[in-house]
Amino acid sequence: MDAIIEIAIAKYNYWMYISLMMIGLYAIIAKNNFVKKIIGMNILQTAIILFYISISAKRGATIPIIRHAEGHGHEAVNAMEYMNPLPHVLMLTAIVVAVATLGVALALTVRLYARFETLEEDEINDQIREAQ
Amino acid sequence: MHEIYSIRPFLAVIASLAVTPILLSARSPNVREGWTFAAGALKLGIVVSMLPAVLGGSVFSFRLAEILPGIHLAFRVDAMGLLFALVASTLWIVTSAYSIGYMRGLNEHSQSRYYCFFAVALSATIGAAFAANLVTLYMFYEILSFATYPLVTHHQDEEAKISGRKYLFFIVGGSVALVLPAMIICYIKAETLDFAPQGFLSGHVGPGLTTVLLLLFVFGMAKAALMPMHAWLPAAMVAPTPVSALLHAVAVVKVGAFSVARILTGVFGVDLLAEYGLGTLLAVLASITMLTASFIALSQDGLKRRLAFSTIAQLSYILLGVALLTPKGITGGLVHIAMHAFGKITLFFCAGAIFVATGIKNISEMKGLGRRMPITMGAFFVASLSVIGLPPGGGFISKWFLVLGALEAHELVFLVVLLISSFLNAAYFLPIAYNAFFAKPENADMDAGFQEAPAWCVAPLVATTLASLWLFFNPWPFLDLARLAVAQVTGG
Amino acid sequence: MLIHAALEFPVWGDPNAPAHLHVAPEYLERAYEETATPNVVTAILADYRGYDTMFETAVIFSAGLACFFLLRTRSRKDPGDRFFRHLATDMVIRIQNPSMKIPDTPYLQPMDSFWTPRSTIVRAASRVLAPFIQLYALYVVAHGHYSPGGGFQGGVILGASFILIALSHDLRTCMRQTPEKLIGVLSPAGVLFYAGVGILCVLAGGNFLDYGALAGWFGMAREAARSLGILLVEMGVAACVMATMVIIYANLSSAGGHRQGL
Amino acid sequence: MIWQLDLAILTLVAICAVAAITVRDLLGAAVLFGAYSFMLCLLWAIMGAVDVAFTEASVGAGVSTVFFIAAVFRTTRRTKD
Amino acid sequence: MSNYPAFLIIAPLFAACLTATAGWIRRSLSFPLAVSGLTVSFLSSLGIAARVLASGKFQYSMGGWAPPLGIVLELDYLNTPFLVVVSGAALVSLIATRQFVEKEQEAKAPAFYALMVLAVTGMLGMVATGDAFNLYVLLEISSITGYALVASGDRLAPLASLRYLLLGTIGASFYLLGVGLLYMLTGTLNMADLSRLLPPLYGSNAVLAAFLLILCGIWLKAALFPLHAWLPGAYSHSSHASACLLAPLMTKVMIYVMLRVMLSVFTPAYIFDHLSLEGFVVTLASVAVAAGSVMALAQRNLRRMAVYIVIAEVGYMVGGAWLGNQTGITGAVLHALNDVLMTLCLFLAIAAVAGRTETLDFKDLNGLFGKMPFTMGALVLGAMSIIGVPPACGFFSKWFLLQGAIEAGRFDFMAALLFSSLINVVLFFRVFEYALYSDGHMHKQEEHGQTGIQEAPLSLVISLWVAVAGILAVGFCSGPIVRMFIQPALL
Repeated sequence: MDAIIEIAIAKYNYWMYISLMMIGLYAIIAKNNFVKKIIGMNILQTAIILFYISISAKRGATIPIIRHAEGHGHEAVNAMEYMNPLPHVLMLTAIVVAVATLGVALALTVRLYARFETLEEDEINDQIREAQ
Repeated sequence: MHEIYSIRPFLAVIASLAVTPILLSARSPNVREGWTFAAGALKLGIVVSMLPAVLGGSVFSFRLAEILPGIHLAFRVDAMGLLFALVASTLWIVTSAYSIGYMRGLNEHSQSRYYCFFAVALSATIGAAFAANLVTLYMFYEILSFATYPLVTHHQDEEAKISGRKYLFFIVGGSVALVLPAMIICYIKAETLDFAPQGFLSGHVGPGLTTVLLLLFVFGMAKAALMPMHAWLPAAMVAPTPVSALLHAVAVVKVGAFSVARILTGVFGVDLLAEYGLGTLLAVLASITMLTASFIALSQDGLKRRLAFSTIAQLSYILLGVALLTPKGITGGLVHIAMHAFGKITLFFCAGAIFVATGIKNISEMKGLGRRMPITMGAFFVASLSVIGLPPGGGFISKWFLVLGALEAHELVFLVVLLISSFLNAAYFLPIAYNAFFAKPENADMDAGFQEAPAWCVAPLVATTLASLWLFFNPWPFLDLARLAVAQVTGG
Repeated sequence: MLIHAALEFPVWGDPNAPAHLHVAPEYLERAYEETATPNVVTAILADYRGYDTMFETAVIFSAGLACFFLLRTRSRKDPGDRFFRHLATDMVIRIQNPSMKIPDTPYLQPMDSFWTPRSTIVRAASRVLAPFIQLYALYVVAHGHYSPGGGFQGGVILGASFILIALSHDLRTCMRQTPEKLIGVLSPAGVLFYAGVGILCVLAGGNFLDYGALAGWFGMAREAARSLGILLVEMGVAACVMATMVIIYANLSSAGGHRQGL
Repeated sequence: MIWQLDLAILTLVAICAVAAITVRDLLGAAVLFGAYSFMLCLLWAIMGAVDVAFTEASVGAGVSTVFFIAAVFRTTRRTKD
Repeated sequence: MSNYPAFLIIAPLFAACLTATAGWIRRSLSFPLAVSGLTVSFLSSLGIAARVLASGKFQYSMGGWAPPLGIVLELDYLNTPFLVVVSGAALVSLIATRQFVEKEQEAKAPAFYALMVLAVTGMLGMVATGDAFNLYVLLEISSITGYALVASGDRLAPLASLRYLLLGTIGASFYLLGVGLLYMLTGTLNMADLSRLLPPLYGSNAVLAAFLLILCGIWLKAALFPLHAWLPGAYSHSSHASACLLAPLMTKVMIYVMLRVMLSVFTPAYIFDHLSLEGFVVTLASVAVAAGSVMALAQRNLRRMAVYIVIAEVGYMVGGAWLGNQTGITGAVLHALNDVLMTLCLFLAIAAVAGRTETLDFKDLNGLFGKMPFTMGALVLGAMSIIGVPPACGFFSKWFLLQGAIEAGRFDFMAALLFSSLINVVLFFRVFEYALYSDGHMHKQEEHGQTGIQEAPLSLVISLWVAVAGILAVGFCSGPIVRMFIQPALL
């Protein structure tokens, strides 16, 4: 039991990203409204960001900005003192990609609304079926 | 065996293909047909130019491109291939002349397309004849299938549509579903697909697999029209008669029979087949087809349909000859390719000439026709003799060798089958000629006097008739080629 | 499945997890020496993985382009009435005839159809704030070497300042400050600038995006040249991101018409 | 890094996420999504990813939310779920 | 010049930006700019191919940073043929579809060109890159532009595009998560480095999860059968120009990515020895092939039919790659290359037909052989390749797939392939029948084909025949391609 609790606590970030991911996937698949789906999509993406940031965390480390700036440049930098910067970099990119996707998705939603006057998937399907 | 590396086989294949753009874009029919003849003459010239060397025992070969690792798109001209190519390219010229008469006589539509696909089909035929390996053979076989489709459906009516579907179903279905896997299995087992004179499979496969492969090949090559894969042939008779004549008496079906012969000898090898006793199996299949088709032919009233079933039966002669696995039998089978071609094409020419001149398609309406069209019906009679296998028709030579082959193999059953079948042939051909000349016409306007088909139609059929007769007296070079081929495949 | 896999993850925050042991320390230890940039994230972003970042900018650019492409309409068919405010009398004029030509006078100000009275305080405040936000954004861009920030953040903030104006005033005001043509050119220009810096490096004899190669031209140390290169590409990024944010906002909020925003 | 704070914010994040996809008003959903992004931004900051936090604040909580609101204004607030 | 690997990707990026800029300044410049960008890219891909042939594989380090730190372009035997084919096909389809773009998009044509070129940039980048995360970024570029391109079609296109976007984002997210797992376990993102560091971890569930996530993501993007839901709508409602660009390239590039992940990140040793998924995947692929074919059979519209053929073809490649032997993978690689050309030819022909007839329902195709002989001729040759008739290239890849299936003893896959070939015969000859038979015996007047011909625009017809020439050329050179590129790549 203790072991389980320990695992649960030691890795709660990972549990959290999995649950966020599931929330996002659920929203994309099960929600009927396209804006909701898009929100779900964003939640999915941020869940992955959470995962990456969790990777980069290091106990007892600080933010990855080298402290002793000018003058001490040749002093060896102890990597253990700093967080892992690479996932941060990757996630900057991922956030930007997410906002780009969001922009396109919302643009499509606006187009969709102009055409169907609704954002509910089932209503749109009905309209298509009626048109045929 | 002396091998000559030369581009000539490739040129022979490409000759008719190269003129297709000209055919398509030609402004006037005369230019178009002129080019057709030019290509035909060129092709025949190239083929004939290889004849002396091949008769001297040499082999021409040419490699075009490596299409699969270790497998080239390659041509190899040996006696067997040259025999077939010679038949096909000779008859193309004749058929072209006939086509002019037929197509103009009936004022058919889309003639450019017709000549164009005809040329493509011929290229594919020669390609199949000269193929050096299974993949090349398969490639030309498939090209031939698809090039013939527009010819079969030339009339573009409902009947042509249905026939076209049937044609595709059997031909393409057979080659894709049966031949392709068989080919790949061969490749996996033997790691080569180049035809060897005595086969390349021996030592790589057991009896069970050999049987399976054999069946896949002979049924998959549906152009050989072995029952039950024959159904496309009568259906394909909706095509214009020159198409039926050249393609369904010579090019297409003979490609089927030739391919099977080539596979039996070049892939399996005579010895392997004999070892597992598979020749008999094939011979039985061929015999069944032969007899059944002959009986069906008896009951057909449409002249072209009767000819079609006759073709099915005759193709099985070729297969039977090869399946006997004796030198005489194989010789007979191969010579039959040529002999039957000359005979059957004449018969088709006659059928077309009758149709052009009078519009008659059915045998029952042909009574007394001999008085109106004596040349045509005379030619019909002589060609029937050849196909039945009676002297002075060229067909006698090949049947003679088949009978000898059956005796040589001590298979009296097949001898009997051959004789019955010949009798049936006589039974369904001779009455036509008899009725044409001696029966009273049912209505008076049959006696309208001399009314032959156009000269463009008659001249070719006379030519092929004479060729048929001439081949009886002098079967050179076909017999020599066949003997040479047999010597190569049996290692004798 | 994911949970199952998670059981084998290294414990969270473990400094000895493999992720921290392979490449990351090298970045941390070498970044400052090689690029003279204390903010390792910026150094990696714009230099070590600059190729990534260039495409990230291209993603933003393509998103802007996509929004423009999807939504922008130039069709003159108006939904109907147009509203104008007569500035002298503060009266609202509604014009129903769409074909009627409106004289371009300074007295008539076009208005949105779902016009709501706006708070003067908000308008004034955002008017005043906007330049400061923009200044701050430029600082963020330029100071990305030393503190959190860089091209993206700066660009977004810069874009946000224009969006703020669009929100507090209206879209037309915003579009007057940033004409569509300008931002339309600026957005690809940012990417071009980035890629151009890369090509300069090629011309200077290095690999693509190898800022160190520029050292010879500018007569400075390699690290300094790298630092400069980072700054240059961050500027490209900022320009692209700023323009794209405005494009996306303008098209989204007006459904492509650019007539009236929120 | 204080793990209690971390855990608390994570819980808030999850709550915001669930709320954003369940609330029956798209404008509300958009605003809740903004809140969600802001919580994440805090979370990143706590976890030491300052650059990411900065970006998330400006992009996620700022611009994304504005985009959402703009889109919802241009379309409809109505939703069935 | 040792920098042409960079120009391969930078040239189209540059060109896209310039095209978009030109849209605001001088519209007439935008198309030449786009074409020149892709031309430079195509030429550099040829340069790369020459260099790979001459001296083997090489790397190009972006920013001059050595692999684990920086991003490298890996140019080896596997991806050079893809680079050549992808850039060539993109160039052809860009030139071919100009008329459509100018007509349909009017003022927004420059933006459309820019999007097309950007999409190609993304694809080329994905093929060339040697970095797992970089691949994600490039994937997103081609996806985002792809969504926009897809949305530019008929009235249902935005809906199809939005569905594509949602599913595509799930796919990309899965891929990203998988890469994250790999990073967590190894600490690197470089593919070569990953394959070096992974073997000790092969037993781990996390590696398995990473593999499966990446694979699912790729399959979603590649539209493997149960995950194909986005594809039919996206490619049948989009404008012809975008269908001609995306349909040939997108799924094939994703297949390449799958092969890359299978061969270069994980190893065949891991996939086939440690996991025993191949049975399941090949069965899935067989089902995909059969289902794609059957669904294509149910369509009454040329374009929708072609779309389902694409789905079946994806099954071919996935199945081949998972047969677990050299031959199968060779077949998959070759088929991916061939399929680019075949699908390009097919969709260009469809676009050409649609440009004249407006509708693509079978019943409206009557008499097309008479009306547009060159287009239909090209369609016939493309169809021959898809059916698998030698010497068109489709035959040879099918050959390897079948051979691989037999060697692996997967007769279900073999049966599916043969079944699909036969269905393809039915599919295409049904079309040809409609096109051959005209209602009112028009052909009587069209004797010798002078009157009534209304062929597609010249640029389109020429491009179409360039694609056909490609099909035949690749067919004739299958042997050297396999020997010089694919076999060394699999060693």
